[in-house]
Amino acid sequence: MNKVYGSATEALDGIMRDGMLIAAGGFGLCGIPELLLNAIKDAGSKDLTFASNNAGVDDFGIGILLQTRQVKKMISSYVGENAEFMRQYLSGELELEFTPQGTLAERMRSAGCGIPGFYTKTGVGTVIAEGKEHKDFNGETYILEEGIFADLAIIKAWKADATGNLVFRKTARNFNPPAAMCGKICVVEVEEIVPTGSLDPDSIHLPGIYVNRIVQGEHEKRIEQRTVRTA
Amino acid sequence: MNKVYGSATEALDGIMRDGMLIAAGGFGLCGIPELLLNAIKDAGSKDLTFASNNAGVDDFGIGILLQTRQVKKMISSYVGENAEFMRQYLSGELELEFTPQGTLAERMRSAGCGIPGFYTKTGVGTVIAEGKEHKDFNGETYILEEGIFADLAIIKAWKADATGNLVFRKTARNFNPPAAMCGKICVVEVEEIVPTGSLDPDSIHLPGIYVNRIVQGEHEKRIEQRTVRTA
Amino acid sequence: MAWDRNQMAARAAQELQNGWYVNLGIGIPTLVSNYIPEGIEVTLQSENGMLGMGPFPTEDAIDADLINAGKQTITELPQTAYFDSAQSFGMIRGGKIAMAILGAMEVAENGDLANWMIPGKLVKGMGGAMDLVAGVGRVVVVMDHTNKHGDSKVLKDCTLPLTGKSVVDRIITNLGVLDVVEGGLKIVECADGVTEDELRAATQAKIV
Amino acid sequence: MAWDRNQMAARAAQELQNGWYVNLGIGIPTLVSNYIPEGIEVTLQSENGMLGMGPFPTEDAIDADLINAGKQTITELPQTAYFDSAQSFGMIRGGKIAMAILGAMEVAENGDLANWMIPGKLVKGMGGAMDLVAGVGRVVVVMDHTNKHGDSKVLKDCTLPLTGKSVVDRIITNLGVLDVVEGGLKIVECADGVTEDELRAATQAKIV
Repeated sequence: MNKVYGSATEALDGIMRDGMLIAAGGFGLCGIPELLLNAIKDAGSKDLTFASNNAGVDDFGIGILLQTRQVKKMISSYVGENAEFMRQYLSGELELEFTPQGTLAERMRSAGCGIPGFYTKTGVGTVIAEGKEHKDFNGETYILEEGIFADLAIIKAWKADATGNLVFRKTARNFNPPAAMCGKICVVEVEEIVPTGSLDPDSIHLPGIYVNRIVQGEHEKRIEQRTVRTA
Repeated sequence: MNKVYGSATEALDGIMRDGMLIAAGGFGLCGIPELLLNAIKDAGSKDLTFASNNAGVDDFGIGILLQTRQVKKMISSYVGENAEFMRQYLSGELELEFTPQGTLAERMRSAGCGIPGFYTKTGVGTVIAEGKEHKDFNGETYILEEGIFADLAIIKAWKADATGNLVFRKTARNFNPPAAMCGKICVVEVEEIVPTGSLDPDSIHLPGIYVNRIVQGEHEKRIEQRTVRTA
Repeated sequence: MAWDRNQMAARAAQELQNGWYVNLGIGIPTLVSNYIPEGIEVTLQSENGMLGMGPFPTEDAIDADLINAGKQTITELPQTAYFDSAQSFGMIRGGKIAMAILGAMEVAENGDLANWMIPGKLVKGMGGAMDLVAGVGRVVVVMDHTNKHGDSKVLKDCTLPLTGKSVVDRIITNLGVLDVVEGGLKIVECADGVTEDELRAATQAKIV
Repeated sequence: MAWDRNQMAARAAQELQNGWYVNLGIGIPTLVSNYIPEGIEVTLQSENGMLGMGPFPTEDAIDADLINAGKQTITELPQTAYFDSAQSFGMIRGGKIAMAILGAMEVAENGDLANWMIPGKLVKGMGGAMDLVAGVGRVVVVMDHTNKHGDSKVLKDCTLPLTGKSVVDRIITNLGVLDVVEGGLKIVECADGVTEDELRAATQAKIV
């Protein structure tokens, strides 16, 4: 079972459609599927909805698809650090569904686990709860949040084997596993493809069953806030 | 932060109460907290409820607590392989809440994640759905299942560091992480305690935040169905 | 004349498609792995937390930490990955498993399945069966067509408590193969030496 | 006279108890880690998927794959563990984090907190703040007592969209420390050189 494709463009071949809902991994610029986002820019697909915690910065990450006006809607928890995003949102060009970060991660994981809805205390009493079903459990009030069933998931991992078993590195794991789970199809970009059998089967972060296509490539891995201490 | 105790009995000191709800890891006899179950037998606590996929066999695992009549109720998906369990259940001495295996695992994980209820298709149209709230999502019917908030979780891991970071081995992982998550207190028994810093931080299956107390000991690790092929 | 257990397993193995992730139940379904057709690569899931289940071990390779959902000792393969039970049933419920091949006590013409209890007699529990039939893409049942008294197990309505409602796609028995379709069952093929009349006579369910 | 940013952080650090798992927000709360009292061992969670957050790296140790929730480069410690965002917020929502120390725009006398948006002006998003205040055991807010116009940020009712309803336990400002109690706020202590009258005068909320 070989899921490896030659390039990000090939890995998306036949998948992209205008108006599709895409779940993307990454937090800030850390662990984002930068090669696949570039390939989506090249593909030119329009009216896309992205479920992604952030939207990158103006010229990196999902930001590049905002510049080309390929994005109709974002489902995100935080849009700071992206001036073009703010501008399009405040001018009404871009729809934005604010979702608390943990609720966003759980909505992805839930959909991937066949759970269309779950109750959470997050957001009770805030604008997030408006229009949502409220329900009490043991005397406390919770709201119903729904799974995000994406048409496509694009994620970034550190290493993969050809069957799609994935390993992530440090905090670049973040939203990548939950995003992968909620996609009807999941395409992953990695830094390295290793021989099947070389990953420790006890230490695979995301089993290959969640992965349809893999592409290996060079990553810029831009750093958003380079913060250091003096040695 | 040192969470290591000298024995299973010490690790349970001050925790056990009659009538408490205990979540236990393990599948069949694989990955069960055998040392802690023995210590609970010695503690003599009564009217216990166990959320555990199985109840061991007559003389191993939770089975030893059935023999001593310390168990009032089981929340399980499968009770085969345990004659005493079947007898007590059919005679009405033991309560049994049958829960589909995946629903049981998710009910544990959910509670641990602050989710008091979630919707699943599992069991719709069966006795499992009776008395449960039904709800439609996208034209399909789901039932509401509730989280299991346990007073205590007892689990078994392969290795721990002193801060409670855990690693499991092969299919002995099973219910141990979800059980750990749903306990107000979690006590873990391990085969080996390793120096803090020696576990790969990318390969920790359950972070120490879920673990309150640790005990190291010798495990029998009994095999239920020794099945071989000829070489 | 009819298919024996191994022939039923071999027929069920014809259902497998290349690249699929599959869950095999206990009993005859377990035998299916012996008959995977040439050129078809499938990954077996064991719902206790493993993808890429290998064969039974040799005596010296037995490992107490490595068992399948039937609690039998097994082995791993190069592509094996382990995970916990919540994740395992997450992938089952989430539709990531293409097919489950399961045993059954009764199947009804609308796809209802009963395979987990006989009230007052046998109470073992559903284990992971309810999750599997609710979640996987395609459910194939493999069982004897009749019980030991000669009564049909392919019924108009199940008499035993259900495992799932309208969940079975295909039934493979010692007498043949039937699909659950609109209005009843459709004969796909008869077992070697079994006539369509014999198959119909042994079936209580409506055949359309 | 009042506390400066570092003194507020130092005061907030007195809230920490040995063995606790703690989440520190962006801004002044980040400074708290510089003032952890002798003999107190706490583990810092970063909600983007890490327990056991270390200090900022030296120039040669910068790693693009290792950042905190403020997107700053950081380092790991011997006890560090990484996990995904679903698990990270699972432990937050599940009450496994003993305390969160967060910044705020407004706090009300009933514990309401607003720290995520100013309608029509500043729309950055709630990030993980709503999950934190809903899930962690104890929420401590650290902020200036008044805004740049001199208006109290400790109010009868919040005017901005809420992050959480009745979620704040303790407020630490440049003027002092207040607890949210039945019926209003209770003064715990005044900052160095600040009188109780000055604290009351700068507070719109009811002090009981």
